[in-house]
Amino acid sequence: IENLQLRDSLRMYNSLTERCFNDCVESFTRKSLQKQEETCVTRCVEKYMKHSMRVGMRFAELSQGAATSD
Amino acid sequence: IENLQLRDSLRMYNSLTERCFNDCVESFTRKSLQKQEETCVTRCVEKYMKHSMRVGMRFAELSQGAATSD
Amino acid sequence: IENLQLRDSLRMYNSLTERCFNDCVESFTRKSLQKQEETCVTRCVEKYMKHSMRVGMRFAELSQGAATSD
Amino acid sequence: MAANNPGVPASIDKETAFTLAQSEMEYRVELFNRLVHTCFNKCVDRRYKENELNMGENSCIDRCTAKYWAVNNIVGQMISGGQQRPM
Amino acid sequence: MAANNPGVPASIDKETAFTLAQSEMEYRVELFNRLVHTCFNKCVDRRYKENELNMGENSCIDRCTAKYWAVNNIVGQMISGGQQRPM
Amino acid sequence: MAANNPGVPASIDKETAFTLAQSEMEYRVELFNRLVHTCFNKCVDRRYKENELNMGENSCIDRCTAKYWAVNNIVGQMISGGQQRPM
Repeated sequence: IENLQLRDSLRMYNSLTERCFNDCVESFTRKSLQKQEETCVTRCVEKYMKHSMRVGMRFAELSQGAATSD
Repeated sequence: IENLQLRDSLRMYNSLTERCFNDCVESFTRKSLQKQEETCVTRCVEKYMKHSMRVGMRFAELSQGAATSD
Repeated sequence: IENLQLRDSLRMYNSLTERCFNDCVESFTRKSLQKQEETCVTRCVEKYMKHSMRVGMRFAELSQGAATSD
Repeated sequence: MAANNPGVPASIDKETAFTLAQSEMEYRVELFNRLVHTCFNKCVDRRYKENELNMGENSCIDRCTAKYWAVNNIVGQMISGGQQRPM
Repeated sequence: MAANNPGVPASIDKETAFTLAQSEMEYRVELFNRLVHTCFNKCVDRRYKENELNMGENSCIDRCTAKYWAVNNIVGQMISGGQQRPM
Repeated sequence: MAANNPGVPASIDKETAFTLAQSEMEYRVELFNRLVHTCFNKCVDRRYKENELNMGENSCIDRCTAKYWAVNNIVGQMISGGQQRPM
Protein backbone atom coordinates (compact mmCIF):
# COMPACT_ATOMS: atom_id res chain seq x y z
CA ILE A 1 0.00 0.00 0.00
CA GLU A 2 2.76 2.41 0.95
CA ASN A 3 4.54 1.54 -2.26
CA LEU A 4 1.38 2.30 -4.19
CA GLN A 5 1.20 5.71 -2.51
CA LEU A 6 4.83 6.46 -3.31
CA ARG A 7 4.41 5.39 -6.93
CA ASP A 8 1.24 7.42 -7.11
CA SER A 9 2.76 10.59 -5.72
CA LEU A 10 5.64 10.32 -8.21
CA ARG A 11 3.12 9.94 -11.03
CA MET A 12 1.25 12.99 -9.73
CA TYR A 13 4.54 14.88 -9.79
CA ASN A 14 5.06 13.95 -13.44
CA SER A 15 1.54 14.79 -14.51
CA LEU A 16 1.71 18.14 -12.73
CA THR A 17 4.92 19.04 -14.55
CA GLU A 18 3.39 18.12 -17.90
CA ARG A 19 0.20 20.06 -17.27
CA CYS A 20 1.81 23.25 -15.97
CA PHE A 21 4.44 23.15 -18.71
CA ASN A 22 1.75 22.85 -21.38
CA ASP A 23 -0.39 25.58 -19.88
CA CYS A 24 2.43 28.03 -19.17
CA VAL A 25 5.28 27.62 -21.65
CA GLU A 26 4.62 28.72 -25.19
CA SER A 27 7.81 30.31 -26.50
CA PHE A 28 11.02 28.52 -27.40
CA THR A 29 13.30 31.39 -28.36
CA ARG A 30 15.30 30.97 -25.13
CA LYS A 31 16.55 28.11 -23.01
CA SER A 32 15.65 29.67 -19.67
CA LEU A 33 12.18 30.25 -18.25
CA GLN A 34 10.87 33.80 -18.55
CA LYS A 35 9.67 35.54 -15.38
CA GLN A 36 5.99 35.35 -16.32
CA GLU A 37 6.30 31.70 -17.25
CA GLU A 38 7.71 31.01 -13.81
CA THR A 39 4.87 32.90 -12.12
CA CYS A 40 2.37 30.97 -14.21
CA VAL A 41 3.93 27.63 -13.24
CA THR A 42 3.90 28.54 -9.55
CA ARG A 43 0.22 29.48 -9.63
CA CYS A 44 -0.62 26.41 -11.68
CA VAL A 45 0.97 24.14 -9.08
CA GLU A 46 -0.72 25.94 -6.18
CA LYS A 47 -4.14 25.87 -7.80
CA TYR A 48 -3.75 22.23 -8.74
CA MET A 49 -2.78 21.20 -5.22
CA LYS A 50 -5.69 23.12 -3.70
CA HIS A 51 -8.03 21.63 -6.29
CA SER A 52 -6.69 18.17 -5.56
CA MET A 53 -7.26 18.56 -1.82
CA ARG A 54 -10.82 19.77 -2.33
CA VAL A 55 -11.64 16.84 -4.61
CA GLY A 56 -10.06 14.54 -2.01
CA MET A 57 -12.46 15.80 0.68
CA ARG A 58 -15.54 15.43 -1.55
CA PHE A 59 -14.33 12.03 -2.69
CA ALA A 60 -14.02 10.86 0.91
CA GLU A 61 -17.55 12.08 1.68
CA LEU A 62 -18.98 10.28 -1.34
CA SER A 63 -17.09 7.09 -0.45
CA GLN A 64 -18.77 7.17 2.94
CA GLY A 65 -22.15 7.59 1.28
CA ALA A 66 -22.83 11.02 2.75
CA ALA A 67 -26.25 12.32 1.70
CA THR A 68 -26.01 15.58 -0.22
CA SER A 69 -28.42 18.13 -1.57
CA ASP A 70 -27.88 20.28 -4.68
CA ILE B 1 -2.82 -13.67 -16.58
CA GLU B 2 -6.11 -13.56 -14.70
CA ASN B 3 -4.78 -10.74 -12.60
CA LEU B 4 -3.87 -8.87 -15.77
CA GLN B 5 -7.43 -9.31 -17.03
CA LEU B 6 -8.89 -8.09 -13.77
CA ARG B 7 -6.59 -5.06 -13.70
CA ASP B 8 -7.39 -4.41 -17.31
CA SER B 9 -11.15 -4.56 -16.87
CA LEU B 10 -10.91 -2.13 -13.95
CA ARG B 11 -8.86 0.23 -16.11
CA MET B 12 -11.47 -0.06 -18.88
CA TYR B 13 -14.11 0.82 -16.30
CA ASN B 14 -12.18 3.98 -15.37
CA SER B 15 -11.51 5.06 -18.95
CA LEU B 16 -15.17 4.52 -19.87
CA THR B 17 -16.28 6.74 -16.99
CA GLU B 18 -13.87 9.47 -18.03
CA ARG B 19 -14.89 9.33 -21.68
CA CYS B 20 -18.64 9.30 -21.15
CA PHE B 21 -18.40 12.00 -18.49
CA ASN B 22 -16.42 14.23 -20.84
CA ASP B 23 -18.74 13.61 -23.79
CA CYS B 24 -22.00 13.97 -21.86
CA VAL B 25 -21.63 16.34 -18.92
CA GLU B 26 -21.22 20.00 -19.71
CA SER B 27 -23.11 21.97 -17.11
CA PHE B 28 -22.17 22.41 -13.47
CA THR B 29 -25.06 24.43 -12.12
CA ARG B 30 -26.37 21.39 -10.23
CA LYS B 31 -24.91 18.52 -8.27
CA SER B 32 -27.19 15.85 -9.72
CA LEU B 33 -27.17 14.48 -13.27
CA GLN B 34 -29.84 15.86 -15.57
CA LYS B 35 -32.14 13.41 -17.36
CA GLN B 36 -30.56 13.99 -20.77
CA GLU B 37 -27.06 13.66 -19.36
CA GLU B 38 -28.04 10.28 -17.95
CA THR B 39 -29.46 9.14 -21.29
CA CYS B 40 -26.29 10.29 -23.01
CA VAL B 41 -24.10 8.36 -20.57
CA THR B 42 -26.17 5.19 -21.03
CA ARG B 43 -25.89 5.35 -24.81
CA CYS B 44 -22.21 6.18 -24.60
CA VAL B 45 -21.52 3.07 -22.52
CA GLU B 46 -23.62 0.84 -24.79
CA LYS B 47 -21.99 2.12 -27.96
CA TYR B 48 -18.54 1.79 -26.47
CA MET B 49 -19.11 -1.79 -25.37
CA LYS B 50 -20.48 -2.76 -28.80
CA HIS B 51 -17.58 -0.99 -30.46
CA SER B 52 -15.15 -2.74 -28.17
CA MET B 53 -16.57 -6.16 -28.99
CA ARG B 54 -16.44 -5.49 -32.73
CA VAL B 55 -12.82 -4.40 -32.54
CA GLY B 56 -12.13 -7.50 -30.45
CA MET B 57 -13.44 -9.76 -33.24
CA ARG B 58 -11.44 -7.99 -35.95
CA PHE B 59 -8.38 -7.99 -33.73
CA ALA B 60 -8.65 -11.75 -33.24
CA GLU B 61 -8.96 -12.29 -36.99
CA LEU B 62 -5.91 -10.15 -37.69
CA SER B 63 -3.94 -11.93 -34.95
CA GLN B 64 -4.63 -15.21 -36.74
CA GLY B 65 -3.44 -13.71 -40.01
CA ALA B 66 -6.77 -13.96 -41.77
CA ALA B 67 -6.55 -12.71 -45.37
CA THR B 68 -8.87 -9.80 -46.01
CA SER B 69 -9.97 -7.83 -49.02
CA ASP B 70 -11.00 -4.17 -49.00
CA ILE C 1 15.78 -2.88 -14.40
CA GLU C 2 16.08 -4.82 -17.65
CA ASN C 3 12.43 -5.74 -17.35
CA LEU C 4 11.59 -2.08 -16.91
CA GLN C 5 13.47 -1.28 -20.10
CA LEU C 6 11.68 -4.03 -22.01
CA ARG C 7 8.31 -2.92 -20.73
CA ASP C 8 9.20 0.64 -21.54
CA SER C 9 10.28 -0.08 -25.11
CA LEU C 10 7.05 -1.96 -25.72
CA ARG C 11 5.09 1.00 -24.38
CA MET C 12 7.08 3.30 -26.66
CA TYR C 13 6.18 1.01 -29.55
CA ASN C 14 2.48 1.34 -28.71
CA SER C 15 2.55 5.09 -28.25
CA LEU C 16 4.43 5.54 -31.53
CA THR C 17 1.79 3.52 -33.38
CA GLU C 18 -1.01 5.57 -31.86
CA ARG C 19 0.68 8.89 -32.63
CA CYS C 20 1.63 8.13 -36.23
CA PHE C 21 -1.75 6.58 -36.91
CA ASN C 22 -3.53 9.67 -35.60
CA ASP C 23 -1.28 12.07 -37.50
CA CYS C 24 -1.28 10.17 -40.80
CA VAL C 25 -4.51 8.23 -41.27
CA GLU C 26 -7.62 10.24 -41.93
CA SER C 27 -9.72 8.33 -44.44
CA PHE C 28 -11.63 5.12 -43.83
CA THR C 29 -13.04 4.37 -47.26
CA ARG C 30 -10.60 1.47 -47.69
CA LYS C 31 -9.14 -1.26 -45.52
CA SER C 32 -5.57 -0.93 -46.81
CA LEU C 33 -3.15 1.94 -46.23
CA GLN C 34 -2.80 4.38 -49.10
CA LYS C 35 0.67 5.08 -50.47
CA GLN C 36 0.85 8.60 -49.00
CA GLU C 37 -0.38 7.38 -45.64
CA GLU C 38 2.45 4.84 -45.60
CA THR C 39 5.02 7.51 -46.48
CA CYS C 40 3.66 9.71 -43.74
CA VAL C 41 3.90 6.92 -41.17
CA THR C 42 7.49 6.14 -42.18
CA ARG C 43 8.55 9.77 -41.81
CA CYS C 44 6.64 10.10 -38.55
CA VAL C 45 8.51 7.14 -37.06
CA GLU C 46 11.90 8.38 -38.30
CA LYS C 47 11.35 11.89 -37.00
CA TYR C 48 10.11 10.61 -33.69
CA MET C 49 13.11 8.35 -33.18
CA LYS C 50 15.54 11.15 -34.07
CA HIS C 51 13.67 13.49 -31.77
CA SER C 52 13.73 10.92 -29.02
CA MET C 53 17.50 10.45 -29.32
CA ARG C 54 18.13 14.19 -29.23
CA VAL C 55 16.02 14.62 -26.12
CA GLY C 56 17.89 11.65 -24.63
CA MET C 57 21.23 13.42 -25.07
CA ARG C 58 19.98 16.69 -23.58
CA PHE C 59 18.31 14.80 -20.76
CA ALA C 60 21.58 13.05 -19.92
CA GLU C 61 23.43 16.39 -19.89
CA LEU C 62 20.85 17.96 -17.60
CA SER C 63 20.91 14.92 -15.31
CA GLN C 64 24.64 15.43 -14.91
CA GLY C 65 24.11 19.09 -14.12
CA ALA C 66 25.95 20.42 -17.16
CA ALA C 67 26.03 24.20 -17.18
CA THR C 68 24.32 25.64 -20.22
CA SER C 69 23.90 29.06 -21.74
CA ASP C 70 20.93 30.24 -23.80
CA MET D 1 -15.99 -4.02 -5.65
CA ALA D 2 -16.56 -4.01 -1.89
CA ALA D 3 -14.10 -5.88 0.31
CA ASN D 4 -16.78 -8.10 1.85
CA ASN D 5 -18.42 -8.78 -1.50
CA PRO D 6 -21.27 -11.33 -1.24
CA GLY D 7 -20.50 -12.58 -4.78
CA VAL D 8 -17.02 -13.77 -3.78
CA PRO D 9 -16.90 -17.42 -2.69
CA ALA D 10 -15.74 -18.01 0.86
CA SER D 11 -13.04 -20.45 -0.20
CA ILE D 12 -10.72 -18.05 -2.06
CA ASP D 13 -7.19 -18.34 -0.81
CA LYS D 14 -5.06 -15.61 0.72
CA GLU D 15 -3.04 -14.77 -2.36
CA THR D 16 -6.14 -14.21 -4.45
CA ALA D 17 -7.64 -12.07 -1.72
CA PHE D 18 -4.51 -9.97 -1.63
CA THR D 19 -4.53 -9.53 -5.41
CA LEU D 20 -8.19 -8.52 -5.33
CA ALA D 21 -7.54 -5.97 -2.61
CA GLN D 22 -4.58 -4.57 -4.52
CA SER D 23 -6.55 -4.32 -7.75
CA GLU D 24 -9.37 -2.54 -5.98
CA MET D 25 -6.88 -0.12 -4.43
CA GLU D 26 -5.31 0.59 -7.82
CA TYR D 27 -8.75 1.07 -9.32
CA ARG D 28 -9.67 3.63 -6.66
CA VAL D 29 -6.39 5.49 -7.01
CA GLU D 30 -6.91 5.74 -10.76
CA LEU D 31 -10.53 6.79 -10.31
CA PHE D 32 -9.39 9.59 -8.05
CA ASN D 33 -6.59 10.67 -10.40
CA ARG D 34 -8.88 10.80 -13.42
CA LEU D 35 -11.50 12.69 -11.43
CA VAL D 36 -8.93 15.29 -10.35
CA HIS D 37 -7.63 15.62 -13.90
CA THR D 38 -11.08 15.85 -15.50
CA CYS D 39 -12.64 18.32 -13.07
CA PHE D 40 -9.57 20.55 -13.19
CA ASN D 41 -10.09 20.76 -16.97
CA LYS D 42 -13.81 21.48 -16.60
CA CYS D 43 -13.68 23.95 -13.69
CA VAL D 44 -10.40 25.81 -13.31
CA ASP D 45 -9.42 28.88 -15.31
CA ARG D 46 -6.11 27.90 -16.83
CA ARG D 47 -4.80 31.37 -17.44
CA TYR D 48 -3.65 31.31 -13.81
CA LYS D 49 -4.21 34.95 -12.97
CA GLU D 50 -4.15 34.14 -9.25
CA ASN D 51 -3.06 31.29 -7.03
CA GLU D 52 -6.37 30.84 -5.21
CA LEU D 53 -9.45 28.98 -6.38
CA ASN D 54 -12.33 31.47 -6.52
CA MET D 55 -15.89 30.80 -5.37
CA GLY D 56 -17.15 29.86 -8.81
CA GLU D 57 -14.33 27.39 -9.29
CA ASN D 58 -14.90 25.85 -5.89
CA SER D 59 -18.61 25.20 -6.37
CA CYS D 60 -17.93 23.90 -9.86
CA ILE D 61 -15.42 21.44 -8.38
CA ASP D 62 -17.96 20.17 -5.82
CA ARG D 63 -20.61 19.62 -8.46
CA CYS D 64 -18.17 18.12 -10.92
CA THR D 65 -17.01 15.62 -8.32
CA ALA D 66 -20.59 14.62 -7.48
CA LYS D 67 -21.50 14.21 -11.15
CA TYR D 68 -18.36 12.24 -11.95
CA TRP D 69 -19.21 9.93 -9.10
CA ALA D 70 -22.75 9.46 -10.43
CA VAL D 71 -21.48 8.68 -13.94
CA ASN D 72 -19.04 6.17 -12.48
CA ASN D 73 -21.92 4.43 -10.70
CA ILE D 74 -23.98 4.19 -13.88
CA VAL D 75 -21.02 2.79 -15.82
CA GLY D 76 -20.31 0.26 -13.07
CA GLN D 77 -23.90 -0.95 -13.02
CA MET D 78 -23.96 -1.35 -16.79
CA ILE D 79 -20.60 -3.13 -16.97
CA SER D 80 -21.58 -5.65 -14.32
CA GLY D 81 -24.87 -6.26 -16.14
CA GLY D 82 -26.96 -4.58 -13.50
CA GLN D 83 -26.42 -7.50 -11.10
CA GLN D 84 -24.59 -5.57 -8.43
CA ARG D 85 -23.94 -2.00 -7.65
CA PRO D 86 -20.19 -1.35 -7.81
CA MET D 87 -18.47 0.84 -5.25
CA MET E 1 7.31 -10.55 -30.44
CA ALA E 2 6.23 -14.10 -31.33
CA ALA E 3 6.21 -16.69 -28.53
CA ASN E 4 8.57 -19.02 -30.37
CA ASN E 5 10.87 -16.21 -31.45
CA PRO E 6 13.90 -17.49 -33.40
CA GLY E 7 16.03 -14.61 -32.12
CA VAL E 8 15.72 -15.74 -28.49
CA PRO E 9 18.58 -18.03 -27.33
CA ALA E 10 17.52 -21.48 -26.22
CA SER E 11 19.27 -21.17 -22.87
CA ILE E 12 17.09 -18.50 -21.25
CA ASP E 13 15.88 -19.55 -17.87
CA LYS E 14 12.32 -19.93 -16.69
CA GLU E 15 12.02 -16.63 -14.90
CA THR E 16 13.15 -14.68 -17.93
CA ALA E 17 10.74 -16.63 -20.12
CA PHE E 18 7.91 -15.78 -17.76
CA THR E 19 8.83 -12.09 -17.76
CA LEU E 20 8.97 -12.06 -21.54
CA ALA E 21 5.57 -13.72 -21.81
CA GLN E 22 4.11 -11.25 -19.32
CA SER E 23 5.58 -8.27 -21.15
CA GLU E 24 4.22 -9.52 -24.45
CA MET E 25 0.81 -9.97 -22.89
CA GLU E 26 0.86 -6.43 -21.45
CA TYR E 27 1.98 -5.11 -24.81
CA ARG E 28 -0.94 -6.80 -26.57
CA VAL E 29 -3.45 -5.62 -24.00
CA GLU E 30 -2.23 -2.06 -24.41
CA LEU E 31 -2.23 -2.36 -28.21
CA PHE E 32 -5.85 -3.47 -28.04
CA ASN E 33 -6.84 -0.72 -25.61
CA ARG E 34 -5.25 2.02 -27.69
CA LEU E 35 -6.83 0.62 -30.85
CA VAL E 36 -10.28 0.65 -29.23
CA HIS E 37 -9.75 4.18 -27.93
CA THR E 38 -8.39 5.56 -31.22
CA CYS E 39 -10.95 3.98 -33.56
CA PHE E 40 -13.80 5.06 -31.30
CA ASN E 41 -12.56 8.64 -31.69
CA LYS E 42 -12.23 8.29 -35.46
CA CYS E 43 -15.46 6.42 -36.21
CA VAL E 44 -18.21 6.88 -33.65
CA ASP E 45 -20.56 9.86 -33.56
CA ARG E 46 -20.16 11.17 -30.05
CA ARG E 47 -23.43 13.01 -29.83
CA TYR E 48 -24.95 9.65 -28.86
CA LYS E 49 -28.34 10.03 -30.54
CA GLU E 50 -28.88 6.27 -30.39
CA ASN E 51 -27.41 3.30 -28.59
CA GLU E 52 -26.66 1.23 -31.69
CA LEU E 53 -23.68 1.52 -34.02
CA ASN E 54 -24.99 2.31 -37.50
CA MET E 55 -23.73 0.78 -40.76
CA GLY E 56 -21.34 3.59 -41.51
CA GLU E 57 -19.80 3.41 -38.05
CA ASN E 58 -19.44 -0.36 -38.29
CA SER E 59 -17.59 -0.36 -41.59
CA CYS E 60 -15.43 2.52 -40.41
CA ILE E 61 -14.50 0.46 -37.34
CA ASP E 62 -13.49 -2.54 -39.49
CA ARG E 63 -11.31 -0.41 -41.75
CA CYS E 64 -9.85 1.55 -38.85
CA THR E 65 -8.86 -1.67 -37.10
CA ALA E 66 -7.18 -3.02 -40.25
CA LYS E 67 -5.30 0.23 -40.84
CA TYR E 68 -4.21 0.52 -37.23
CA TRP E 69 -2.87 -3.02 -37.46
CA ALA E 70 -0.95 -2.14 -40.62
CA VAL E 71 0.58 0.97 -39.04
CA ASN E 72 1.57 -1.10 -36.02
CA ASN E 73 3.38 -3.55 -38.31
CA ILE E 74 5.29 -0.76 -40.07
CA VAL E 75 6.33 0.77 -36.76
CA GLY E 76 7.42 -2.62 -35.45
CA GLN E 77 9.56 -3.31 -38.51
CA MET E 78 11.21 0.09 -38.26
CA ILE E 79 11.86 -0.13 -34.53
CA SER E 80 13.49 -3.53 -34.81
CA GLY E 81 15.63 -2.24 -37.67
CA GLY E 82 13.87 -4.34 -40.28
CA GLN E 83 15.50 -7.52 -38.91
CA GLN E 84 12.35 -9.25 -37.89
CA ARG E 85 8.70 -8.70 -38.39
CA PRO E 86 7.04 -8.06 -35.04
CA MET E 87 3.69 -9.62 -34.23
CA MET F 1 14.79 11.84 -5.01
CA ALA F 2 18.54 11.34 -4.84
CA ALA F 3 19.83 7.86 -4.01
CA ASN F 4 21.80 9.03 -1.00
CA ASN F 5 18.96 11.17 0.31
CA PRO F 6 19.83 12.77 3.70
CA GLY F 7 16.15 12.59 4.75
CA VAL F 8 16.10 8.80 4.56
CA PRO F 9 16.91 7.06 7.89
CA ALA F 10 19.99 4.85 7.83
CA SER F 11 18.13 1.86 9.18
CA ILE F 12 15.88 1.14 6.20
CA ASP F 13 16.03 -2.48 5.18
CA LYS F 14 17.04 -3.88 1.82
CA GLU F 15 13.57 -4.48 0.46
CA THR F 16 12.51 -0.90 1.10
CA ALA F 17 15.70 0.36 -0.50
CA PHE F 18 15.01 -1.75 -3.55
CA THR F 19 11.45 -0.46 -3.80
CA LEU F 20 12.64 3.12 -3.49
CA ALA F 21 15.21 2.60 -6.23
CA GLN F 22 12.62 1.01 -8.48
CA SER F 23 10.13 3.82 -7.88
CA GLU F 24 12.77 6.41 -8.67
CA MET F 25 13.67 4.56 -11.86
CA GLU F 26 10.01 4.41 -12.92
CA TYR F 27 9.64 8.09 -12.12
CA ARG F 28 12.62 8.98 -14.32
CA VAL F 29 11.42 6.79 -17.19
CA GLU F 30 8.02 8.44 -17.08
CA LEU F 31 9.59 11.91 -16.83
CA PHE F 32 11.59 11.17 -19.95
CA ASN F 33 8.60 9.74 -21.83
CA ARG F 34 6.41 12.73 -21.04
CA LEU F 35 9.20 15.11 -21.98
CA VAL F 36 9.63 13.38 -25.35
CA HIS F 37 5.89 13.39 -25.96
CA THR F 38 5.38 17.02 -24.94
CA CYS F 39 8.34 18.51 -26.82
CA PHE F 40 7.45 16.57 -29.96
CA ASN F 41 4.03 18.23 -29.83
CA LYS F 42 5.53 21.67 -29.24
CA CYS F 43 8.42 21.54 -31.74
CA VAL F 44 7.95 19.11 -34.59
CA ASP F 45 5.95 19.88 -37.73
CA ARG F 46 3.46 17.04 -37.87
CA ARG F 47 2.70 17.23 -41.55
CA TYR F 48 5.81 15.09 -42.01
CA LYS F 49 7.03 16.57 -45.29
CA GLU F 50 10.50 15.13 -44.71
CA ASN F 51 12.11 12.52 -42.49
CA GLU F 52 14.80 14.79 -41.01
CA LEU F 53 14.47 17.28 -38.18
CA ASN F 54 15.33 20.72 -39.52
CA MET F 55 17.45 23.34 -37.73
CA GLY F 56 14.48 25.18 -36.29
CA GLU F 57 13.01 21.97 -34.90
CA ASN F 58 16.35 20.95 -33.41
CA SER F 59 16.92 24.17 -31.51
CA CYS F 60 13.29 24.17 -30.38
CA ILE F 61 13.83 20.66 -28.98
CA ASP F 62 16.93 21.74 -27.03
CA ARG F 63 15.16 24.70 -25.49
CA CYS F 64 11.98 22.75 -24.83
CA THR F 65 13.99 20.09 -22.99
CA ALA F 66 15.75 22.70 -20.86
CA LYS F 67 12.50 24.47 -20.01
CA TYR F 68 10.69 21.24 -19.22
CA TRP F 69 13.52 20.37 -16.86
CA ALA F 70 13.25 23.75 -15.17
CA VAL F 71 9.49 23.42 -14.72
CA ASN F 72 10.00 19.95 -13.27
CA ASN F 73 12.43 21.40 -10.72
CA ILE F 74 9.99 24.11 -9.66
CA VAL F 75 7.19 21.58 -9.27
CA GLY F 76 9.45 19.28 -7.26
CA GLN F 77 10.46 22.07 -4.90
CA MET F 78 6.86 23.10 -4.34
CA ILE F 79 5.59 19.56 -3.81
CA SER F 80 8.24 18.79 -1.22
CA GLY F 81 7.44 22.06 0.53
CA GLY F 82 10.73 23.66 -0.40
CA GLN F 83 12.61 21.44 2.07
CA GLN F 84 14.74 19.67 -0.45
CA ARG F 85 15.50 20.08 -4.09
CA PRO F 86 14.26 17.02 -5.98
CA MET F 87 16.40 15.47 -8.71
